[in-house]
Amino acid sequence: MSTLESTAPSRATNRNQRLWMYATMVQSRHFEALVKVAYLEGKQPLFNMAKGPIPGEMHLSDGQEPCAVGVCAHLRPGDAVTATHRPHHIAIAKGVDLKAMAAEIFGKKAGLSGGRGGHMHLFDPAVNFACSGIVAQGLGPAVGSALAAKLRDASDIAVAFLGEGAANQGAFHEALNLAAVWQAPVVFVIEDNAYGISVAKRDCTAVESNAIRAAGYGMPGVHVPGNDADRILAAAGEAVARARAGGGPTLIEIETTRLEGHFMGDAEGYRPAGEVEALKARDPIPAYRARLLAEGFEAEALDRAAGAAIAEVDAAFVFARRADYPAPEEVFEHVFAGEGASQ
Amino acid sequence: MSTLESTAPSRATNRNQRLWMYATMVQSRHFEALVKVAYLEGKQPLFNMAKGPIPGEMHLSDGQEPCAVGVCAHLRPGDAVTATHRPHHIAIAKGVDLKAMAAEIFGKKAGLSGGRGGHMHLFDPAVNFACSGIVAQGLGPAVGSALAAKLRDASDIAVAFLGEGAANQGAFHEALNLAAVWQAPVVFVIEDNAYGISVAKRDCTAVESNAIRAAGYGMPGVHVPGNDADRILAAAGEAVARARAGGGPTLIEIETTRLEGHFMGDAEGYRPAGEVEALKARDPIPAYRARLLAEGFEAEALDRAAGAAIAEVDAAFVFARRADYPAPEEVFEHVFAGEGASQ
Amino acid sequence: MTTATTTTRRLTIAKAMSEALAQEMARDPSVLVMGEDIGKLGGVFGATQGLLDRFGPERVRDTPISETAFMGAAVGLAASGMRPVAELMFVDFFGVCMDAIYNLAAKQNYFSGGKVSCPMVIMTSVGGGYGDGGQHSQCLYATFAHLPGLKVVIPSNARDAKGLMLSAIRDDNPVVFMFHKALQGMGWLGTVQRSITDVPEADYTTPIGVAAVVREGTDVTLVGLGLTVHLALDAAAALAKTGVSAEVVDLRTVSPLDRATIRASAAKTGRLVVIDDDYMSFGVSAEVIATVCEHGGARLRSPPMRIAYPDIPVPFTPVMEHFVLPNAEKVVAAVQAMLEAAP
Amino acid sequence: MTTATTTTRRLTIAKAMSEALAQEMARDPSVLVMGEDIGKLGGVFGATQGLLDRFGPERVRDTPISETAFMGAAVGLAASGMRPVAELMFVDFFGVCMDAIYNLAAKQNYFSGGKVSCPMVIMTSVGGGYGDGGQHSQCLYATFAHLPGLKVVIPSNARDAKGLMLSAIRDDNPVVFMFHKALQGMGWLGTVQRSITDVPEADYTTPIGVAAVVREGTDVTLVGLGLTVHLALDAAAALAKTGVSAEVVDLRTVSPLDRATIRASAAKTGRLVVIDDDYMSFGVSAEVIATVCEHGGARLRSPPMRIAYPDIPVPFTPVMEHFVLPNAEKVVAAVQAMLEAAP
Ligand SMILES: Cc1ncc(C[n+]2csc(CCOP(=O)(O)OP(=O)(O)O)c2C)c(N)n1
Ligand SMILES: Cc1ncc(C[n+]2csc(CCOP(=O)(O)OP(=O)(O)O)c2C)c(N)n1
Ligand SMILES: [Mg+2]
Ligand SMILES: [Mg+2]
Repeated sequence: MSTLESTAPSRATNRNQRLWMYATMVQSRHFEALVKVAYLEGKQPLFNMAKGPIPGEMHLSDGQEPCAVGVCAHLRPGDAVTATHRPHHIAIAKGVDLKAMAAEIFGKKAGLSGGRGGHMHLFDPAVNFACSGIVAQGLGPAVGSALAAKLRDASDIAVAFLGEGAANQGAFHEALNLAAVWQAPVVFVIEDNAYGISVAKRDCTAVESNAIRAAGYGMPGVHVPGNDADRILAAAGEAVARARAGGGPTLIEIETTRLEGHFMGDAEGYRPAGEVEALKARDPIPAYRARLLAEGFEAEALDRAAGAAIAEVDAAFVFARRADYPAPEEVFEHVFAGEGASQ
Repeated sequence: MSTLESTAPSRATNRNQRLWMYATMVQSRHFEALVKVAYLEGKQPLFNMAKGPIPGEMHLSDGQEPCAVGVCAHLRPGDAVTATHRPHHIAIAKGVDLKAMAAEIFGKKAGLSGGRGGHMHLFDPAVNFACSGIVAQGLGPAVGSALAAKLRDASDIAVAFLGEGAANQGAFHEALNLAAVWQAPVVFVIEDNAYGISVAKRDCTAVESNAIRAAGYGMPGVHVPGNDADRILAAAGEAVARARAGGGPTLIEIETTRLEGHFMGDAEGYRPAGEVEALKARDPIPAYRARLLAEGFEAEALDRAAGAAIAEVDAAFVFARRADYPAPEEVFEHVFAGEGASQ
Repeated sequence: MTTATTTTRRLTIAKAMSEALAQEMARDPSVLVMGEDIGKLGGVFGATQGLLDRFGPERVRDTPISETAFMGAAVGLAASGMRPVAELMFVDFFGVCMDAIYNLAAKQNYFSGGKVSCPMVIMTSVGGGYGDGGQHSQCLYATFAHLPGLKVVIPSNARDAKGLMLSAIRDDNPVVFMFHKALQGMGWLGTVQRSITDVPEADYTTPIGVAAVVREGTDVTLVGLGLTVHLALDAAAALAKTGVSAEVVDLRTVSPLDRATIRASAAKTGRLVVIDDDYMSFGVSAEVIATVCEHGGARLRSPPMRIAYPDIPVPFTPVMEHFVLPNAEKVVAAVQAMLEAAP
Repeated sequence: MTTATTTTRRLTIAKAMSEALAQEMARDPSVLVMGEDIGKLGGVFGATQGLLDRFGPERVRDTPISETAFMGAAVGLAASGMRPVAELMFVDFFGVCMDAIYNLAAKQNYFSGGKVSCPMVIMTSVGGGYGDGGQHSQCLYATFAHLPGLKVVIPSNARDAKGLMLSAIRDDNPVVFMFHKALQGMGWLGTVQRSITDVPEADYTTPIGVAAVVREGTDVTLVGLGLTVHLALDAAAALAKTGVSAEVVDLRTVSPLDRATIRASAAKTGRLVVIDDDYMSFGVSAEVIATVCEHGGARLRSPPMRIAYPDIPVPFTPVMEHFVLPNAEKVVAAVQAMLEAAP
């Protein structure tokens, strides 16, 4: 099968879906904004990553929201999603509980896993969401979840998100081949933000678009330019429908933009001068808003939806900040399922 | 770049080269015949793999000789070759010392590594030959050897052999991409014998020909049908010349045949009835002999070359059988380079 | 532990494993088996014999040579309510897929705060002694036992093999089931006859995490696992002839380690010899010795000893390999030296 | 060991590493560096700062996220006369490329009977304590030390870091150079100030395989490595105030382990506490204890103790993580308990 350039209509038909996409992008961006604020608190001296209410690495998703909403617009709670070290936008679009997610990022007892996981390890079985900090290692589990759905004759599917840098990892190749051999209902979604940490895609990937690699697995490969939620919606819609209908896996590569550093604290010296400014000028959220307005959406409707989304985030952060830390001894719980604490 | 069907002339021009190819195929087959005899000695009771003069697994290459000679005909001692768990034919075509190789397989002190390696771990730095028992793990080292040649501005290249089953391993993907990004002078040669142990290619590989996967790395992919030494010679010639000229890597997939079991002792219950017989009827060595005769080679010349090649093998086995075992204490030598024995 | 009905059937470990798998697949539709050559071939080491015929290709899946993908898929299946059993053909291959095992499977329950368990079994062959060379003869018990979140079992006989396999499948956590090639009962590998035992046809479990005193004694404790239990039993029989009474502990599980049984036996006999065919340093023997010697352990009359495979790759040639493998004579000599030094 | 000229320059471990690399690259054209983000970015942990500018992209190679391929390539480069230094960004990622490390690099010299050595360095960051979660905070010393054919070093300070790096590059064998994030001297990670030391500008080596007594004492031996050396030193200082004289041993190398120094110190003080931030079981602490307690070791006055990270995944939230990490207070308490039980 050959690579397809996404030729989706730029004008989607479902009004509610697009309103949801807009509001969810705003929600995700606002979530990251509050993470940023909290993360920077107390990082003393000298930006010490160990300090403050949110320690450790922090990978923000600003600019990549269209990928999350365009794909997740098609998903149901029963569909599994595996995300990466940069998971917030996807988690939010998949419907992960915002309060528990925020609390997890703050390391609180009320967090998704009681503070054991942190921002790279968000698990919410209520909506079948998981993520992993090892590049490309979410792909195998997605194929497994997809097979499980197929074996129980459900129409559930799985979606694995990955970065364009992850497409050079062996797990990518193995998982795509396995998915194709099993005809598993899974969609592989590459968020191509042009960098893996500091290394530009063109310096480490032998082809311009990873979509072409789909041919090596006999599956459709779709390239979606423009970081455009509507085009992503359309491309993902086809892939999801194919998977649900038993038509097997699809590979989608989306051109998107990383508006922040790889992680917080990244000096970004590897970026050409002016790149970030240029990317910010093409920020997909205001652009989407402008398009919706141009198509006749009322500003008030947009603001109302966005406002509600933002309020949810605010409430989640209030909840997370006020929540209690776990007792230290709880560290020994859940090492093994169905057993007490380990020591 | 698109996949190329090898359109090589079936009639190569270099007489000596083809005589060498014929004789070397005969030599390889005779080597395996003597391995078989020795391997079966003393495998008592009940085919106990631990017993006899050659213990352990034994992977024979009968039927795959055209791949080895067609590729190695273009290689010089300075070119590196990494082979697999099924390495004899390639080692022989690359010019590995026959006596030391046979002695290694018998576990003798005069073996390539004094009996430490065995049949899956043949190293002969004189001709830059190495192999590994882990599927697809020879590819990374081949890329490294190729880069080393490039860095020292030599026209040496590297060739990595692998099975069609190995093309589903992550290392394959990573190594091809890395070779392409580095424009390393390396040729990847897949010997497609249709099986990885008992699993048929069609049951585990999402595409019919792995040559198509080359497009995912922006490198030429060539499919060579027919298990035909001359066509392989031509396809490999182009790839080797490209690599030597700085044109980067190539992927070649050769349709070949495994005339024996995966390893000795394999009951081959997974093969369709009659398959082995049909394959043996298309044995590439008599076919090649017939072609050469038809093209005017004299039977006597062929027999002379083959006879000499066989005599070399016979001498190597006499040497290997007569050679001494190492002293047990030598087991502690060579764990680390430049140091005495470890304990 | 369910008490089993008596029977006089004698099975090999291979047959005991496949019987356990078949019984559990019949009982629990969520169990499925996958790996390389586990279908048509019935497993290179016979652990899945008859399963494909009985349960069909949906539940008995021959995979591509893609350990990363299928181990990852097992994690996704386990997260989705299935109970996959995945075979890693040789433990030596762990290096191509360890991330999925130790960073995904082993940590899923913890990262999710107990919300997403990972009930899966990884069965894998270990051990050398039959001349298969350094990439097919390793044990690596400690490699797995060192990493939290995994349970690791290794049966020394068929009865335990069936009971441990049923426990492993029913456990809600990832269990690494290591079976030793020298005990597997495949004719072509040679088999320690004592590993072939009576095996109840009924359903029964052998508890994970519980060692067994397989021979009682008063003068010295010999601790072994898998194959080395048999070396210890042979040594104990030889020592008995010289009036020395050796107690033999079969660890059965290395993680979690049954420290109480080890300490109790060491306290009783006052002497400790550990026998391990894995690499010595940072291995099982050190952990057992530390368990006994450390604060809270047991008092010994003599310094403990370890007889383990040395810190060198496994050589191919039998004269070297058997020189360094542990055996009963080395155990007897160690015990005698210990008794002479401090009677 | 070359004796170094005195200097008062104080460097971080990161700077000491990059200085060693730069000096050796200038001296030896066969040295090259590769890994993810080691070029333009200078290494996520600063170990390759300035190298790209000085030595250019041929010798300082940013790689794709393809650890299997580039570790394998390093093996091929090493076999071809180069001395590659490859960075595995976090040791936690070993699972995606361990085969190339432990089955290729570690065994090449042995499998080739000493004919093909493997001079390469794998440098990798270890350790937690800064809230980076369970896939970015592990130590895994024992995972590497257990496998033969690798040397494994871990410096506790900048002076040793430079000397060990120069030794590692010049060693004809694969050396795993583990640097602890809490000692690296990157402002954003927080750094134990004692790790920042004077570092001679001159060329000097610190021998691999030799531990250092970094504080002399008479009552108890505290054994540490990397970060835990500083915990031991802090504990020793606190104990000194209570009249207890603690000797501190910095292992510096875990493979090969300097058993003589460990035993000599333990024999001298008669008491042993091992401090390790890797998982406890089957770890460094057990090996050190076994080394002292086993036959041929040393006599102790009290049972030894180990203070190690428990056998659980590393939690994200600091209240849990710091509860389980070793620290100086735990060491002091252990020593006091030991002295109380047997003064
Ligand atoms: C196997 C592995 N190698 C390296 C890393 C370190 N790492 C974390 S994120 C990252 C870059 C990933 O790039 P990409 O896949 O493009 O995702 P992005 O960060 O751009 O979202 C790297 C190298 C890792 N986590 N896992
Ligand atoms: C990583 C890894 N997985 C599995 C194996 C076991 N194994 C050895 S050879 C083989 C089949 C290889 O098939 P292919 O690559 O087609 O080579 P062929 O044997 O046909 O020459 C397998 C699965 C291995 N050696 N390494
Ligand atoms: Mg990216
Ligand atoms: Mg094959």
